[in-house]
Amino acid sequence: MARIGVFICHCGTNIAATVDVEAVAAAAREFPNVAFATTYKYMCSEPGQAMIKESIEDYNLDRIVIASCSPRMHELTFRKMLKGTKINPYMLEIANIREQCAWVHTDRAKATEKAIDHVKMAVAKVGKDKPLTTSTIPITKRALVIGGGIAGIQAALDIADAGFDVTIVEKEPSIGGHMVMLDKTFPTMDCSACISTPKMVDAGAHPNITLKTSCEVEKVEGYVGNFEVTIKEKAKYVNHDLCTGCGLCQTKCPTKVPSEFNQGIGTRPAIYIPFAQAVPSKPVIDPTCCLKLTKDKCGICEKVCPLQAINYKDETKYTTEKYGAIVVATGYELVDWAKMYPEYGGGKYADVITGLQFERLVNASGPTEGHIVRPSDGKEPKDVVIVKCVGSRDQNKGKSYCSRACCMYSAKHAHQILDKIPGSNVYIFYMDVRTPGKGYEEFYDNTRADGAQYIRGRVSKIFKEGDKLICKGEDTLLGKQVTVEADMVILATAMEPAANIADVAGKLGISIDSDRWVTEAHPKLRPVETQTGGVFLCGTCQGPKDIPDTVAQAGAAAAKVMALLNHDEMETSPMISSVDQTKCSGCGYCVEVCPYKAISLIQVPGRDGNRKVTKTVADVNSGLCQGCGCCAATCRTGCIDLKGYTNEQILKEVDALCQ
Amino acid sequence: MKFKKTDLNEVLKTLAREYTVFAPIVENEEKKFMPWAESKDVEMEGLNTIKPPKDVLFPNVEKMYRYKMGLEGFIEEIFPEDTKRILFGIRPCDMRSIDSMDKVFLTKEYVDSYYAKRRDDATIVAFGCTEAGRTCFCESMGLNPNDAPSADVMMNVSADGEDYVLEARTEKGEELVKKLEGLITDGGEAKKDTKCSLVINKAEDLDKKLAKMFEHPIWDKVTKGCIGCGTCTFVCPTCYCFDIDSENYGAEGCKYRCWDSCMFSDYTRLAGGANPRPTKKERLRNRYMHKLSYFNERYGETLCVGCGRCVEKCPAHLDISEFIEKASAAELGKEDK
Amino acid sequence: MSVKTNENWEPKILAFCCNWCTYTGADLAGLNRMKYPENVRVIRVPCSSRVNPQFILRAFQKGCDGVLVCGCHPGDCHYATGNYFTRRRFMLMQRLLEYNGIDPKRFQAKWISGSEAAKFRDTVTKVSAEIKALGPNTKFAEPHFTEGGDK
Amino acid sequence: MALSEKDIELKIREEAKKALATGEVSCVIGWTTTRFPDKMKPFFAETEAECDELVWNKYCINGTAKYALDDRYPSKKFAIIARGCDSRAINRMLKDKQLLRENLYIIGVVCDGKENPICEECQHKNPLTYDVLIGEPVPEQIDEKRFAEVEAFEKLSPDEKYEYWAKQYDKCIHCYACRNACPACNCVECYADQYRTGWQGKASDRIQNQVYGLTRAFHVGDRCIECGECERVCPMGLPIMRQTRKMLKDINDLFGDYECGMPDDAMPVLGGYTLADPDEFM
Repeated sequence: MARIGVFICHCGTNIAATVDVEAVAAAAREFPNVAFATTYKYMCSEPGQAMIKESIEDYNLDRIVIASCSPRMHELTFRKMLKGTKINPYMLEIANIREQCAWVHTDRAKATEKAIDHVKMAVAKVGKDKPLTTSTIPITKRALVIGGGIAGIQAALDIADAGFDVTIVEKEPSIGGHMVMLDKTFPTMDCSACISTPKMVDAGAHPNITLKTSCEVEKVEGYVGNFEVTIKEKAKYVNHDLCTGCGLCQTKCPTKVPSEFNQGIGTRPAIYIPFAQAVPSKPVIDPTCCLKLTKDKCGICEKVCPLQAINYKDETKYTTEKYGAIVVATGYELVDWAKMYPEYGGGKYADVITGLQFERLVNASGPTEGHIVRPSDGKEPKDVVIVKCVGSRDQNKGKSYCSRACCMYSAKHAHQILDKIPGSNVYIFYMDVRTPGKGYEEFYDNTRADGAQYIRGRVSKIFKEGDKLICKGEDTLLGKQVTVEADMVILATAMEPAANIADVAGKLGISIDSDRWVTEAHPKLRPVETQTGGVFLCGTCQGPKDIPDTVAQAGAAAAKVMALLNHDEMETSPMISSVDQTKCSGCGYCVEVCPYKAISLIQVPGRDGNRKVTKTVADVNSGLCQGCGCCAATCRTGCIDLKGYTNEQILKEVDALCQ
Repeated sequence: MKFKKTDLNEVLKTLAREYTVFAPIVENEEKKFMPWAESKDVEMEGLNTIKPPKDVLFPNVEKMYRYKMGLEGFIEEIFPEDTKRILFGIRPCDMRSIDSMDKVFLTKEYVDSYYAKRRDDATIVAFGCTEAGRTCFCESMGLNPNDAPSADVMMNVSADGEDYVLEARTEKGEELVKKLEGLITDGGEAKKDTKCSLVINKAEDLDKKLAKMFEHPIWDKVTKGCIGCGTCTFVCPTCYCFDIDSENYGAEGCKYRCWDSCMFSDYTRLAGGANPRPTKKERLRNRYMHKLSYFNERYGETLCVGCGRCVEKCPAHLDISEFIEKASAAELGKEDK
Repeated sequence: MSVKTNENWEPKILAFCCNWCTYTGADLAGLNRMKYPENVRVIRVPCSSRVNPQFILRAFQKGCDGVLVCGCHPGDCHYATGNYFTRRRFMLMQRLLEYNGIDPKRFQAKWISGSEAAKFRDTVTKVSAEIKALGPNTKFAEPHFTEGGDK
Repeated sequence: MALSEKDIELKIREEAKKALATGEVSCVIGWTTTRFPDKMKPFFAETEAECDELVWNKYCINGTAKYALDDRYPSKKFAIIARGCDSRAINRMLKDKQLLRENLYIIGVVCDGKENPICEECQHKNPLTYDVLIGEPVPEQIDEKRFAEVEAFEKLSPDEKYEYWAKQYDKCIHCYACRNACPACNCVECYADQYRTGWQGKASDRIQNQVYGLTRAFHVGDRCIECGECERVCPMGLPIMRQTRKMLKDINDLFGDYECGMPDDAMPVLGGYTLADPDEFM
C-alpha cells in the first residue's frame, strides 16, 4: 500500500489568502493511501524542505504530493530535494493551487473546493507513480554555427577559445555578413572593417574553427548532444586547396555583373571574391553568369590560373557530420521597400537608395572609394534627405515592429555626409528618435550640432523634377506641409529575418513567429535558447538589434554551448515512452506519428502458444524520445506508454476528479 | 384448472400486485423476460427468447458488497431486495437449465447466498411449447417440449386452444393458483403434442465416450471455424461462469459479479501471461466437454438442454448438435484412453 | 459529482492543457491575476497529442459535465507535429460524440499559446457559461455505485 | 459469358486442389454446407478429398480472411477463397502488418452479391488482390446510399440520438463477436482484455457497453473496410455499421475521398496529417 505525504504551501498569503489551506489538509487526510498531510508557510524554502524530509522519515512515506505553485516553477526544486531522501525524485506530483487556483479565483469556498480537487487528482496520480532513473547520453563535443556574420563569428570564436571544435556554415562565398559592408559604426565612429576583419581573420585562422562557405544546412537529425547535420556545399568550381588567392583570374574575367556585396552599385566579375578582405580570400565562380558554364565559351580563368585550381565539372557535395550543439546566427535582410512604398518611386529613381547602399558609397573600400556620389550621374549631392521608419512601425503597409538600429545609423549617415561634403544639407524625416544605448544620446546631439535638420513627420511622396528629387512631407511640430528638393534620398528601411529562415527553422524543429523571427525559449529569462534542446540562437535572427547587443548575445550563446559541451554525457529526462513488448502487435502506427523518429520496429524472440517465434515489436530509442506521448495516444492496445504520464495515471486522475 | 386466454392480462395483473412478474415481453424488437407492466405486450407462444431467463436468477451484473476505506471504513453486503418474483411462461428447456443451475449453486456444501435468496423467493410457471424453432433439439437431449417436471406450475394451451390449462405441482404452485381464485375454472385438458423438428441421434453414453476422446482428431476439424467470441456462452441458459471485479470511487467502492465466458482468450490467462488454453481449439473443446461430459461426471446429467440458441446465434455457424452427432458416430482410435 | 439541478449548481469541467503552451498561458493568467470561474479542473499533459480520446469518454462516464482539450497553435508545437494529430483526432471525436447525442458544446478543443493568457481566461469563462446553460450531463454518465443495484 | 454458381464452385474446387498439390499450402479456407440449407459455414480443406466439400452459393456470407490470423507464424501458406470484401480485409491486415503477403495464396472470386444486406451497396465485387482469379471482372457500381443511413440519423435531436444508442447498447451482451469478426480489430491483445490499466470494465451494463461501442468505433473508424461482418455476427442485432460509418463519412467530408482496404498503401487518417487540414479550434 502506498504511504502518501501531502504538503500544502501557504506561499505566504498568495495561496492562504484565497484557499483555506487547513481545510485542504484536513480533506487530504481522508484520501486513500494518504499517511500524512500538513501545511507550511513556504514549502520551497529551506525550512520547508527540511520539514518535508523529516516527515518522510517520521511517517515512512514513499511518495509525495506538494500543493503549491505551478510545477513549472518548483518541480525541479522539489525533485532535487528528494534526491537527498530515500524517495525517488519522480515519486512526486505537484498540485497547482496558486497560479491556477488562488490567484484566479475570489470565492474562498469554491477556490478551496477546487484546491481539494486538484490535490485529490495529484494523490490519485502519485499512487500510480513508479520510481524512474535518469539515463545519460554521450555528447559530441563539436558545435555548429549557422551564419557567418558578426554574430556567428563571435560565437564561433568564443566556443573555439574554450577548446571545442566549431564549424561555421555560411551561404555566401565569404564570412562577414552585413557588418563588414558598413563604413563606420556608431556611436564611436570607428571603422567597421577595422574591427570586423580582424575577427574574420581570427575565425579563418583559428585551429578549432572550420569555415564552410557557400554552404547551407540540408538536413538535421538527432537530438541535443547528438545532432547529425547534412551540409550541402554548393559547387565553387575552384579548388580552394590549390588556390592561393592570387587574384589573377578575377582581373582577366570578361564578365561584369552588379555586385551583390555592394548592393548593386558597381560590378564584379563571374569568378570573384565578394570584397577585398573576404575570408576565405579564394574566389568562386558564379554559375549563372560565367560564359564557360552557361554557353561553354571563354575559359580564360582556367588558362591563366598558374595552379590549375579551376574545375568546371565541380558539383554540389553533401557531407554529414555529428555536432553536440547548434547556434542559429542567420542574421537579417532589409525589406524590399520598393514593393511596400511605390510612393517613394518604387525603385525607379537610382538616387533613392537604402542605408546599406549608402554604406557602400561612403566606404573607402567601396565601389566609389568613399566618395559620396549620386549613383545616377556620379555628381556629389548637396542636399540629402534621410527618411526613417521605412517599413518599420507601419501596421498596414510594412512591419509592425521598430527596427531599433536605424535611428542611430541614420544619425551616423547624416554625420558622415556633413563631414565629407562641406556645405551640404541633411534633412532627416523622423517620427521619434530612439537612442537607447550608452553614448547614443550624445551622438544624436552631436549630429544635430553638426547641422543635421530633424523634421518631425513622414514623407508622403518622392518624385523626380529635373534632376532633383522632390520630397513632399509634413512637419507636425510646425503643423504645415514641407517640401524638400534633394539630390539624393537615403531610406532607413526595416529589418526582416534572412530569407531562408523558415526552411532552416523547419529543419531544426524550432518555431518562428508571425514576422518570421526565431522564437526564443523565454523572452526575458532564456533569450539565447530555443524550445529545442541543444539549439541556441544569437543576433538579428531573433529580432532587430544593433551590433553591441548582437555581440553580447553571441557571447551568451557561446557560454550556453560551452556549458552543454563541457560534460561528457548528459542526463535525459526519464519521462519517455516504453513498450510492453509482450502485448505489442507490431502494427507500426506509433512509428509513423513520432515527431523524433524515436520508435522503430525490431525483431525479438517471443512465444506464440508453446512455439518459439521471432515477433516484430516496437522499440523506443531512449535518447531520441522527448516524451510528447503522441505514440501512447495512438496505440490502440495501450502497450506503448509514456512514463510519468501513463494511461493508468491519467485515468486515475480523471476518476479522482469526478467522485 | 384453466383460464381464458383473454384473461391473461387479468391474471398477470393480480399476480403483479404481490409479486414482480417476469414474462416474455417483446420490446425494442427483442423478446426477453422483463418485469410485467400494463403497457408491455406479452407473447406467450412463438419462439423462445434470445437472452435466456437465467439473468433473472443469476443477473448479468450483480453488486455483492460495498466498502469504504479510511477511518470510518466499513464492508456491507448488498442483498437483492424485491425478490418475491414469478418467472411466468418459461419453456421446459429453460426450466431444466434452472434445475442444472440449482445443482451448481445450491448443492455440494457451498450454497451461493445471492442465488439462493433469489431462487427460494421465485415461483416458476412453466409453459409448454406450442411451436418448436428450427434449431430446437430438446427431445434428442431427453426433454419433453410440452412438460417441465420440476416447475411450480405447469401451463399448457388447452386442446381447443381457447384457454391455458394450469397444473400446480408444488406448494408454491398451489399457493399461486389459490391467488387466482376468481379467474380460473376447473377442468380443461392440455394439448401436449409439440414435436421438435430437429432430431439428432445422440449416443446414450456420449459423456463417457467423450471422456476418452480428449486427443481425438475430431477436435481439429470441428473447432477451426470458431472466432472465439462469447456469443454461445452468453445466450446459453446453462452457462453459469462469472468473474468478480470492483468499481472504485476514491475511498469507496463496490465488488460486483458479472458473467464471464470460457471462450474469451483471457479466461484462463494466468499471472505472467501463460495460458493453459491458448487457442480456440482448446477453449471450444473445453466448452463442449463441459456441456456433454464433465457436468455428467459431477452432477450426473448433461448440461446441454437442446434449446438451440447457440446454434441459431453462432456467427461462424458452428453447431453443437452436429458435433453431438459426429462425436456419437466417431470410432475411438488407439490413442483414446 | 455534479449536484442535481438547482440554480446554484456548478458544472464540473475537465481541461487537458499542454504543458508548453496552454498550461504556461494558464500560469500567465495567474501571474496577471486574471479571474475566471472555479469549475474547471486542469490535467497537465506534455502535449495535446498525449490526450487519448478514450480519456474524454472516461470523463463523461465518470460524471464530468464538459471537457476541454487545449494545446499549442499548429506550427508552434514544442514537439513539432504533435498538435496536427490532436486536430484530426478531436475533430473526428467531437463529431462521433455529437452523433451519439452529446452536445458538441460539452466537448471543445482550443489552441491557446503560452502568451495568450487572456484567451485562456475567455475560453474558460465561455465554456463554463455554455455548460452551465446546458445543465448537468446525464449522457454516458454511469450511476454512482450507490444508486441502481442490479438491473 | 458469366460463370454460373455451379461453374464457380467447380473452378474453386479445382483451384483448391491445385493449391494443395503445390505442397506450400496448409489449408484452403472456403465454405461448406451445414445441416440448414440456407446456412453455409467456413471450411478448412486440408486434403484433396476435402476440397470437394467446398461450395459456392448465395449463402456463403462468412468472412474468410481473418482466419489467417489464427496462426501468425505459419510454416505453410494459407489459401483463402477471397471475394471482394475478403480481399479488402486481407489488404487491411497487410497494411496493419498483422499478415505477410508471402504467407497467403489468394484465390480471388468475382462475387455478384450474397444473401447479406451489405451486398446490395457493394462497391467492390472484383477482388483487389489475388494470385489467381475465378470469373470475369464485372463493372463496379458506385453506392450512392453509402452514408445515407448515417446522414439520416444525424438529423435527429441529441436526445433522440442518445436514447436510440442507449437502447441499442442496453441490448448488447458484451460477447465481443463484433470485435472477433472484424478484420480491422487485429490487435494481439485487445485493450478490453487488459484490466490492469482499467480502460474497460468487464460487466455488460449500459455504460460499459457504450464505452466499448464508442471506443471500438474510434479504434476502427479510420480503418474500417465496410464489410458489414460486425453487424452480421451481432447476436442482438445492433446496427454497428451505423456507428463505424459515421467516422468514415466525416473523414470523407473533412479530408477528402477515403476508402480502406484498397491496394494503395495510404496511411490511415489518424496515423498522418497534412498542413492543409481544416482547423476548427482556432
